[in-house]
Amino acid sequence: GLGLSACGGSSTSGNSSSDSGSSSDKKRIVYVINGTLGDKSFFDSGHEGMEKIADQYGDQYETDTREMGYDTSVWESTALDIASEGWDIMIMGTFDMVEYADEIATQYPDTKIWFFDESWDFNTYPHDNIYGMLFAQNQGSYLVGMAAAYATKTKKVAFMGGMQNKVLQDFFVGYKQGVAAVDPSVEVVDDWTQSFSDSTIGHDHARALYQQGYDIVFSCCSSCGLGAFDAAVEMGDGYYVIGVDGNQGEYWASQGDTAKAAHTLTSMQKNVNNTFLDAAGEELKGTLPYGTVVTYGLDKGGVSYSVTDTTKEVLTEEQLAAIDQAQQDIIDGKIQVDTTF
Amino acid sequence: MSDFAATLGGIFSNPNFYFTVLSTTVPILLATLGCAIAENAGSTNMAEEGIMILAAFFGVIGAAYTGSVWIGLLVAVVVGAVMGLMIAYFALYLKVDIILVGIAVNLIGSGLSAFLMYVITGDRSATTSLHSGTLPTISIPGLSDIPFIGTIISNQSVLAWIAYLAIPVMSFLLYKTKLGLRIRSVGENPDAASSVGVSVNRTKMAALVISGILGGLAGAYLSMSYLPYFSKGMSGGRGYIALAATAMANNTPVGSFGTSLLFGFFYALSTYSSTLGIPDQLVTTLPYVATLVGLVIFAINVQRKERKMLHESGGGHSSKAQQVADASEA
Amino acid sequence: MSNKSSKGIAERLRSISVQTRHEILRMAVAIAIGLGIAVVLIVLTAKDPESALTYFVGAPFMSLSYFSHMIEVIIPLLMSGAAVCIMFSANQFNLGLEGTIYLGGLVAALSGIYLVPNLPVLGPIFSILLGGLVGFFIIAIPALLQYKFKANIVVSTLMMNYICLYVGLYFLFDVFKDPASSQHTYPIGSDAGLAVLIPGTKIHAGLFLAVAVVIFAYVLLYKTKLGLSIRTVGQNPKFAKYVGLSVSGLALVSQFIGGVIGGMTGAVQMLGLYQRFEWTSLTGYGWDGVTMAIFAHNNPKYLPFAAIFLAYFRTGAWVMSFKAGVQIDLVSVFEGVMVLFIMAEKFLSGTYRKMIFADADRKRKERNAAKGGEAA
Amino acid sequence: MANDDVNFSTRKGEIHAICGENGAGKSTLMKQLYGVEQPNEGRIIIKGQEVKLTSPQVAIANGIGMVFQHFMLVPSLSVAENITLGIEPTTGLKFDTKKAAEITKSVSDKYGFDIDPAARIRDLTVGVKQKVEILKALVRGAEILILDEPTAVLTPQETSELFVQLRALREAGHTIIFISHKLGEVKSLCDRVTVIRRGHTVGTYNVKDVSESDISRLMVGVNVESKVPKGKANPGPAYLVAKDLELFDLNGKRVVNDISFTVRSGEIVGIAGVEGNGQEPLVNAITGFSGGGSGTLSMGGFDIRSMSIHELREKGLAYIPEDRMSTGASGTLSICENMIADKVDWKRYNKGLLLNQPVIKEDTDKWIKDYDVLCDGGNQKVGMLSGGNIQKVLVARELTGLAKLIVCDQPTRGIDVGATDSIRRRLVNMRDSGSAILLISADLGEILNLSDRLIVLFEGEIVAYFPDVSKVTEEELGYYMLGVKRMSAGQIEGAYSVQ
Ligand SMILES: Nc1ncnc2c1ncn2[C@@H]1O[C@H](COP(=O)(O)OP(=O)(O)OP(=O)(O)O)[C@@H](O)[C@H]1O
Ligand SMILES: Nc1ncnc2c1ncn2[C@@H]1O[C@H](COP(=O)(O)OP(=O)(O)OP(=O)(O)O)[C@@H](O)[C@H]1O
Ligand SMILES: [Mg+2]
Ligand SMILES: [Mg+2]
Repeated sequence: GLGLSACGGSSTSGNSSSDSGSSSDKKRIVYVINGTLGDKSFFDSGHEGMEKIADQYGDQYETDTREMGYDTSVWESTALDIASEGWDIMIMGTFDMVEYADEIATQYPDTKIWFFDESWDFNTYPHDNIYGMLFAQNQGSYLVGMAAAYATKTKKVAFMGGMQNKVLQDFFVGYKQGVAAVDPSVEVVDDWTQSFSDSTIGHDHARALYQQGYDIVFSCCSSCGLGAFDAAVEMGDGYYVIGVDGNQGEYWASQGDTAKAAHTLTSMQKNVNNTFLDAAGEELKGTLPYGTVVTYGLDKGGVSYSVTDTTKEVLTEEQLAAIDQAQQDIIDGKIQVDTTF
Repeated sequence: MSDFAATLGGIFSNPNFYFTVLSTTVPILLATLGCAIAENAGSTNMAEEGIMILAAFFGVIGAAYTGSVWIGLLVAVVVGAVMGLMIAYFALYLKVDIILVGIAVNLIGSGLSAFLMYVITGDRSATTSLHSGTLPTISIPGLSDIPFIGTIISNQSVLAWIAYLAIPVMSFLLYKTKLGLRIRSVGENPDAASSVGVSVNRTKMAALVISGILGGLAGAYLSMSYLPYFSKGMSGGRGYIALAATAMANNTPVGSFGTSLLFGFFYALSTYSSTLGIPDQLVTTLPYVATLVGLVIFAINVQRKERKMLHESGGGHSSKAQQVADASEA
Repeated sequence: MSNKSSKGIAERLRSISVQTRHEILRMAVAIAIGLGIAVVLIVLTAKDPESALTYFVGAPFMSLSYFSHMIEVIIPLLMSGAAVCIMFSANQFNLGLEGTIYLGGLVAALSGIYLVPNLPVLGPIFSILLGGLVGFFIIAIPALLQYKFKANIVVSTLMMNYICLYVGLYFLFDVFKDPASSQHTYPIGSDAGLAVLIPGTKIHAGLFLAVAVVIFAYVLLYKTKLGLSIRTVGQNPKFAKYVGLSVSGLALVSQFIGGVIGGMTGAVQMLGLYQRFEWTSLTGYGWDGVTMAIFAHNNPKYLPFAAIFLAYFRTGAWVMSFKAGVQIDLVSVFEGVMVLFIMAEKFLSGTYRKMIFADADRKRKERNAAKGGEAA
Repeated sequence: MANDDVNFSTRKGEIHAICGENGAGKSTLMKQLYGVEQPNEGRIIIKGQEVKLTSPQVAIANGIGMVFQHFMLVPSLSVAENITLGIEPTTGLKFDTKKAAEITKSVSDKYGFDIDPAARIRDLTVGVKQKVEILKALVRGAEILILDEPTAVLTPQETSELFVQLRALREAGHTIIFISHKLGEVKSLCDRVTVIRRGHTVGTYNVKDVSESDISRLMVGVNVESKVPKGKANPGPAYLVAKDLELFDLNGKRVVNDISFTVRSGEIVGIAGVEGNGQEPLVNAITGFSGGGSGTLSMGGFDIRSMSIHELREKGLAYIPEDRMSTGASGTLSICENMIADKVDWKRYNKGLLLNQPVIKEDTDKWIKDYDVLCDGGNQKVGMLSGGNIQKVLVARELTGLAKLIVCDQPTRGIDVGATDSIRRRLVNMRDSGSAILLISADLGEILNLSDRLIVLFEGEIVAYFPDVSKVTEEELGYYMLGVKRMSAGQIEGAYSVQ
């Protein structure tokens, strides 16, 4: 296994304390991305959160965002190196980073880590400087699944994921359950593109789904999934994409791309930005519950489904009301949504 | 099993499927024609991948900043031509092995396009913030109304028509024109060509520039037709596929059409078959396996033909193919 | 003997052939051009060009962890470089290393999870050998297709890479995934990984193997009859057949060896740097091997220089990317440009001619001077 | 430097020979005249005007045409396409096939060449290809025609036909520069001769005023005896046995038809014949390059066709191939590596798992000395050597192996007189020390000089057999080679001599 000497750690952590001492009383917080920005998805959303923190608590926080790229072999070194700069808080996430966060938490007990998008296992990695943030994408997916079931004319809807990782399967099980809740006769197919980056592949898979009669595609594969919007526009009336992570309908509208906005039924929003902002607020109050995992579901606004003009056009008010009712039922625990976590 | 067969039957009786086959074939066809013409001049152009990605990127930038996709198309073509020139310069004048030039250009292409995308647009994965637009699609009134066929060929991009038109054009160029004659003679026996004052380098350069232009068109198709934006790594290995398709097509334009269509067919099938119940990862290998199998079948055929040729050429100068054949028969 | 050693440096420099001196000059200018382009791009695009440049050019000497990162990077470069050198020496443009590395890594991980999780030293060695075996089987497919049917090796290996990736993804997701994980296998056993050599760094025992592989490749190619035969085949297959060598057989052997080293490269990388197998795309080390072989002119002797060089600037670009926010994609532009210029036979050929004339001139003068001296 | 201070001039309407040893720089000089290579200094003057021949185009524009030592034709294209390549007639965008054929036809008619413009080059015989080459130059208006060893690949008949045409061209006012190693041809065809030695001109002479031996003396500086002395053979048992041998090409066409002969240890058996009459498939079969066929083919009692080249060589096969540059040597490997390429398995050259480099070096150095290879040392790349020296390296390698059976295919083609002489002497020595030697050569003088017994091949069959070569004349041989005469089966039977 891997072991790290105390000497490397101690000398750098010595540095860090002097660093943080000199730079006034602001808390230094860094968002470490194991990938790059520009995914129009949760990395970007997190970055937005950092900007919100800087906006709202600019006098109390000093923020930075670091991208580690997609070469997995450098993530550990990079994360440790960033940790050695002596941050008060590091935000990082996904299953890939669990073991590295564990190392950092051990080596730099003064640094706090907010760990998102994976359920931190405090039994295996007991750290009191870690705060776990989990998004209940299954809950949000349940709601957009309902929307899909209402909107489909063909009684066939699709889920398009990149690869079958745990988070995406969590999306899928929620989505499937949501569809079935409205109409069990609606067929749900899952399609895995094997890519998170190539938009042409997303485009081709989505188009194939549409052409086979699946008129709603829940596109969950980062940049690859962008292609689905183009496919829907190409196909014309009656074909819709359900966006993910951000409010993609709104995004297209803001870009002036009305065609794509008009083909975006709704989006399963994963509000990483707000979650970061909330956590930053609680941190200041000293109420952030380190040592626990908090699930940001529909109740905390961690996930939500978006309602745009298109949504209102396609779905009736009763249907929207039914979705809202389901949302309340999930929050109240009356509906249990399947999960892979 | 019958379920599987029914699904498959459903796919094959769907005219939209063939529409997809034709449209996914386009960039591969263009790149394959590009590889083929270079190969005819005796230069293996492994750089279509890099040319395509750079042309796709600069085309979008050109289109976005001038507001005209047509100018974008022109930029893509010019970028392709310039890359062709650059490859020619390094391979012919500075004497770099042309396969290595290809590898280098592909490295530069993928790196530079991603790098500049961020620098110029601030986007990291796709230039969705630019409004570069798409080239128009064409529907020929009479044809579009034919039931099955109409669906397949109507609404194909203007570039798709150009690509399919490029097949006879390239055939004409190679077999009926002065330049074509020179290209083939330079590819087959450069010494012979140069001994009668045909500049080998200039002829190869012309072939490589044409090859680059075709790669540029392929790139333009990706970012200004297939999708309305540039996305990182969107060439997706099509340049390598093109190389395979060329090898299988024996470097003829018509053959290139057949082999790129083969890939397009299996690729389209792989995007369709989420409903087939085969693991998606394995389905994704379909086009590559098909290409590999096609390559082997082609190679077996060539082997057979070569045997014949070997006899025909008798005791004269042995061609390169023959030497190789001799050598590996040990 | 003593005479020789007492020669001055200038003298010794002059005794290097003009060809070698020109080669060195060309290499230096190629590097300068590559660096020049990189520097221009950095200066034009970085928010803080000064610190970006400092990281790019000096990172490996700025901290132990950066230095050790450089060593980490060197390991796969050396191994895949050696594999490609051997295959290219037989003139086999086999580009299938990517696939062997990917599946070699997967199988080594599986071995570390299920077969030898708790066997120190021998366990990792076994896993690496198993990775090599997998590399062998993968390369054997295109190699045999070429052997039997003359299927174009460049093309078939490119296709094989994709096939390996997706087959690997199938096993990762549908067969061996740890359900509790995201897209990973179970972790390898506590003794299944490669030991860290220098505490506080990630430099692992794979370094020894990498160096051994390079030495092996050099000795094989230049000191054994198999190597001579492989190179003979690579230089002129017709001649090789004529002197009784089995041309296609040796082409096969060279690719088999390359494939085995490729598989081992993946295994070493996996067991040295990862706890679980989690690669969802090809690693790029196979293409790196090609770049390395190009820089080393297919002679493993030069691999260490090439590896240090590449690793040095990759480390710089890596640090620059997360410290100064300059896109790491820059590095492939830099490398591509250098491949072009380093391989450019005719690059600076004018200077070469001048150097030859100057050399002849100098020799003549020396001769005249010697004559004059004798006369006096 | 290939050429250093060469001076020569030609007159209009003459055939001017250039003679010199291999590597003397003849081809290089001609390439400079044709603009393929540029001289570092010096002047080229045509019709009193200094010209800079920077490329073939410029040379062509100045009325120079060249037929290269190796044909410069594109096999898959037609005659007309080859001839008009570079000056293609077009209509609009199209290459005008009809016009190209017309151009070809008119020029070939004008000079009395009979050629089908539509034929594919790859279907033509060597002689016709040669004509296409000359036509190519004439179509471009060549007044000065350079022919680099044009007769090397021609049959005697084709050669004399060529000479008729060359003389006609001379009458028409063309100047012809003719390069040849065959001094008889120079004597019979040329008006003047320029001799080059090691990149210098020795002088220009009227052919009438010099004898063949004069020229050869001028070329090498010493007078070389043209015949190698050799005693009577003392043959042992048959080492190479071919009985009822039939060979087919890949399409099943019979190319060697039921031949039987032997080569015994300690003798040289010559095979005469016009190129393309079965020598190549025969050599390929004996040396293991191609299998198949029927009948017996054995070496030292082992069936050749069941053995790989490697095994054949282990059993004592040595082979001097016709094509030294691409088959016989590897230009990018060093002399050492070329020398031991067939001997890498020898214990002597291996120490444990590694090659024994000091021993390899030592042996190579010795062979370089023995065979008089002009080089910078064993580590020099073979490609840097001149053609003759490459041949010496090759011969050294082959003759220092076991060499129980030596198959020599054109062992001295294109080699200078000195090297030729030394190679022939070595072959005789090898014979005397017990090797069985099969000699295939287009050089009848060589065949008659070296062979102890002689076979003539015509259309894949043995048409003549001479148990005693000393009584055979070139003339007589010619009749059999051309199929004019043929011996009876009984006479030919002697070729298969087991004792
Ligand atoms: N590129 C080169 N640069 C420098 N010297 C060369 C080059 N090529 C050949 N030489 C040298 O020039 C000399 C003449 O070689 P060349 O091949 O002309 O011999 P040749 O006259 O054809 O002899 P041969 O009859 O043996 O073929 C050789 O000694 C060779 O080493
Ligand atoms: N620029 C150069 N500098 C030095 N050597 C050269 C140069 N160009 C050619 N040579 C070498 O000089 C030699 C001249 O050979 P050339 O072909 O002219 O000989 P040749 O007299 O025609 O012999 P052959 O009778 O074998 O055809 C060649 O071997 C070539 O390698
Ligand atoms: Mg020569
Ligand atoms: Mg010559």
